[in-house]
Amino acid sequence: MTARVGVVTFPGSLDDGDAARAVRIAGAEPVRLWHGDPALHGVDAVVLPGGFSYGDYLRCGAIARFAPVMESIVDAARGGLPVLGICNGFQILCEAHLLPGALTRNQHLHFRNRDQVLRIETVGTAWTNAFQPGQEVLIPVKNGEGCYVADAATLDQLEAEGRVVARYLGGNPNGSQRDIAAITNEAGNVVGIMPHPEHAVEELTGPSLDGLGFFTSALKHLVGAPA
Amino acid sequence: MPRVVVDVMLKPEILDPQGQAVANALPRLGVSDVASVRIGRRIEIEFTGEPDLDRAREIADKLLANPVIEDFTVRLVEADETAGTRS
Amino acid sequence: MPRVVVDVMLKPEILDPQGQAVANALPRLGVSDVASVRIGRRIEIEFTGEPDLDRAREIADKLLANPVIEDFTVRLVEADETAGTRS
Amino acid sequence: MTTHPDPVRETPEAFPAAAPQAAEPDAATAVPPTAPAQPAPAAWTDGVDTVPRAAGTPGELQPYPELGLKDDEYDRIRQILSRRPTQAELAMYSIMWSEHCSYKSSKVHLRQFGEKAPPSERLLAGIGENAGVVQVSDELAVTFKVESHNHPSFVEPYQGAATGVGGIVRDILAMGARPVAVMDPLRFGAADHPDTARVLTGVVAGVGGYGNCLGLPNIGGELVFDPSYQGNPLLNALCLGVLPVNRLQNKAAAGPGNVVVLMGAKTGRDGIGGVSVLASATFDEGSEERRPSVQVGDPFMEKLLIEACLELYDAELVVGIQDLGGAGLTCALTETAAAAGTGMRVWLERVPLREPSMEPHEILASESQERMLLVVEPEKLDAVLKTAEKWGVWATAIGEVTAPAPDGQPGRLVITWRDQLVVDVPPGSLVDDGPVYARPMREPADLILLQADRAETLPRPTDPEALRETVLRMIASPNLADKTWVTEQYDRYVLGNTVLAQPEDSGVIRIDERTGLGVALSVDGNGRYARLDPYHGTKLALAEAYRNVAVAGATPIAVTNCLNFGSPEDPAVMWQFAEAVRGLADGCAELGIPVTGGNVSFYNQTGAAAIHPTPVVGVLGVLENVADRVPMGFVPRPEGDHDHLYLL
Ligand SMILES: Nc1ncnc2c1ncn2[C@@H]1O[C@H](COP(=O)(O)OP(=O)(O)O)[C@@H](O)[C@H]1O
Repeated sequence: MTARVGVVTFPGSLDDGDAARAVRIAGAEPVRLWHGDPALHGVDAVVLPGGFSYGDYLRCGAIARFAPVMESIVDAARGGLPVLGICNGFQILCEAHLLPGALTRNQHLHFRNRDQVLRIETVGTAWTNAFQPGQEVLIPVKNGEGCYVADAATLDQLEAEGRVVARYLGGNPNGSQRDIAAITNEAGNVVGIMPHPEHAVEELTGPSLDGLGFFTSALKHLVGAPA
Repeated sequence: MPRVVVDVMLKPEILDPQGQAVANALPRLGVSDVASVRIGRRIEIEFTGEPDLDRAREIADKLLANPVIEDFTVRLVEADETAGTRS
Repeated sequence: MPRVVVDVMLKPEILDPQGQAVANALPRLGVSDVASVRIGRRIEIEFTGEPDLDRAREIADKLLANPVIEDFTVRLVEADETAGTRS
Repeated sequence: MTTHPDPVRETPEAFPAAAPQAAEPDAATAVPPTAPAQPAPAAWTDGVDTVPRAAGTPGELQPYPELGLKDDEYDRIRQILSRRPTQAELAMYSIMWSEHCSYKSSKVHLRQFGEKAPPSERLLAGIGENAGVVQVSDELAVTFKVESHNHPSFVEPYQGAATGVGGIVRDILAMGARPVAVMDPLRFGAADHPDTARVLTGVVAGVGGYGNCLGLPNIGGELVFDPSYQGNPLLNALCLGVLPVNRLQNKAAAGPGNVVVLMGAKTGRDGIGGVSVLASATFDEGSEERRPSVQVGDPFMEKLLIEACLELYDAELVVGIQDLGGAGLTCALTETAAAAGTGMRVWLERVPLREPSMEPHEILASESQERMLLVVEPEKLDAVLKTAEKWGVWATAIGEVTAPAPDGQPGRLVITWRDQLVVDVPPGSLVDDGPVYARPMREPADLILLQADRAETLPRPTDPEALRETVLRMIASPNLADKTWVTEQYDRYVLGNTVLAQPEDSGVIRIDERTGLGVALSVDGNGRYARLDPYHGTKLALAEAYRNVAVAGATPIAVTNCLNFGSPEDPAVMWQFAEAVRGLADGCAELGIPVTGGNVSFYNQTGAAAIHPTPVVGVLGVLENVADRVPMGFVPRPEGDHDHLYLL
């Protein structure tokens, strides 16, 4: 059975097609989910893609959090559904309180797009189990509001519980606290990542194939998980 | 110490996509009695000495507001209206 | 018709790079007596009927401010403090 | 028609096959002299100037010179209408007959692009359409075009650049294509001038911001500093779109009885600019500050508009479509009707307004962004409105297509405002019958001197120290420096089909994932060369873009261009322009590829000083398989077999 991975389209989503492509290349079947439809159509995992949901003029992810599909996703995520939020998806997960902290304007105040080295800090999540601990990967980063902030206690807790999933190496592109590029929830099924693994899945169009690991991890996780 | 607050808003006839996006989202929160939302910037300036309204006005004009599309007002506020206090 | 104004500011302990950028630019304008600049959002809400502070507070809490990083205040203002009037 | 409200910009809308004989304005056909002017009445009964009223007050003074119309042009309008125009009609003629829309100074020259063009079987739509369309496989075609938004980008750099991108994207969308990439040739004043910091940062943020919100990868552009652009920077924006061949759209408002639908943002007082004199010259005092000349873009709305339009195309729900740009509703209504020879009946009060106090001429002249005009069969109207609702964009039926006259003459455009007749014109008179000028041309007086100062006479570095100095100076030149500060602010990855982007010689986009089919694009220009010799300078720009595409491994097949010049009323500028056009047309003929579209931007000057003549040329090439693209770096081979170097 091929896993079915939902990819949500909000009005203003941009990387939804790319996320669906990555899911396909990883060997799963992408299922397009619509923001206004609460049904999850029996998917085994969900990707919240990058872009500007609802324009994000107010605060990234603030409005998307109230989309009908999000209510279902929040419930399902609490029940263990693997959810990956990429860039805007990460912002939405924070706004929806599935992940702690917030993403704020890049410290240098510019949108920045570059190929970024990350270190995978934990392989104990549904989206990183295909990596080696400490593995360095090369993935595009592109955001204007990617600076991760949380209070010191939250940051300490994330570190202590091994919930920092990836860190920026070789230069922090947005000023994120403690160079955080990705975090996970306590259960390890929900991951938010600022860089774009879906843009590193094909030799022709990406700086590497390192992004595939995130998607194959989910498949591995699903096979291992009790049905 | 009182601060100077500069409120910068888009001129009324200029399209405000931010405010519009928020207004459009409200019905989903069950709010239906809002006629319009406009979003601007609020800037709090703290001076080292006495707050200086004229100086603040000059800063607003040169740096904080874009006179082509925005208007601003400058005023003194006591500490209790400023941020950090939550109503 | 009076409006409700929601002021949203970053919490004092959260770094405000935009405010800092403005503060850093001031000496170049010959301004040296500013201690700090903080930049937030000012949201003006017009209701179809009577302005409703409680409703505005609810909107602010759910949508306009992110409690993880921001504080807000809600207040009624008369038309003359709102945008469009230039001081 | 163009989507850019740049007052100094036009679109090659009509290069009529049988163009009227080029003539100086005063040589226009006999026109009855204007009746002696009488002052306008203090106040009109209800504030609206109607057609019956215009017929009854033939001598009323109208502010046509303030709207940029010459005496003879105004007389010509009166002749066409057999009365004076209403306020709304005057606004419409002043817009459509502006340099920007009518191409009155450039038309006679641009004709060469068609005349000298080699025959091309690939060309599905050419000059005169919103953008040229070239077929690249049995099923797929691509469309691309570059336009300017120079003046607004100086006044308000962020919004000017943002709406510049938004405008060209709608041109591409109107052809039936999904926009898939953008490029941005930029020119600024001296890098160390304080105002450059304002303009450059704003323009780059605007290009990036709008493009990023639409999800369009930026795959290249140019960044050039030169003092000649200090008071007049250039923001040119190129957009590439892809469409299935059978999804090609056109703008003709065909089929009497069909419904005219306005879709997208509400209409506000954006960029009304010169038309505001109509109000201020009459009764509406103190309204000046309500009239911004700056348009503010809403890229989120545009993203929704794109998705909604593509869904309409795929469901075959529209008969015709046109984007609204610099000339707003006026242009969209007249061009769609004129293209079909039909008439149109419009109820102007149905247009959704951002500001309820707007008057008919303001609604017709508004440059509000993110709007499209659709022509829809009545039985499909519901489906169209549903699609719009799904994507959260406004869509409103504002009128209907009417039949041509019984004698076969084109129909009329009839517009009412709350039951008052405010416009009754032949649409073709606005679109095709505008003035055409053969402006005087003269070689710039200083050209001989400039050309005499040849590169050969420059001192050469003669010892290692001087050579070192020279190299250091060149490395320090902003024009040769790394462009990363700019290009990092653009998303080049979105859509997942970017095969090459900055810093490569050309951008390469995969357009068919199954076959690997792709296109390469490069935009180039060199104002300094064009200043020295506009004919050869333009050919060089073409050759550079052609080479950039070729070295990426693609076969060049089509050309677009944006001609940025000073005032056409300056004979020296007009000469530069004519030479540049001749150079591009000749170059294209020699290389065997057609110009498929472009844009002219005149009046790029500060006072009497024009910018360097800056023709920007875009060349598009095809790669059967993007896997065969040639990047500019050397490829290390695992076998240790190294690349050979050749200098051609
Ligand atoms: N304004 C811009 N927007 C996007 N890309 C740009 C811009 N300016 C320059 N570039 C890109 O940067 C790279 C280097 O530019 P340039 O040095 O002008 O190249 P070349 O000299 O080879 O033409 C090219 O890939 C070009 O497309």
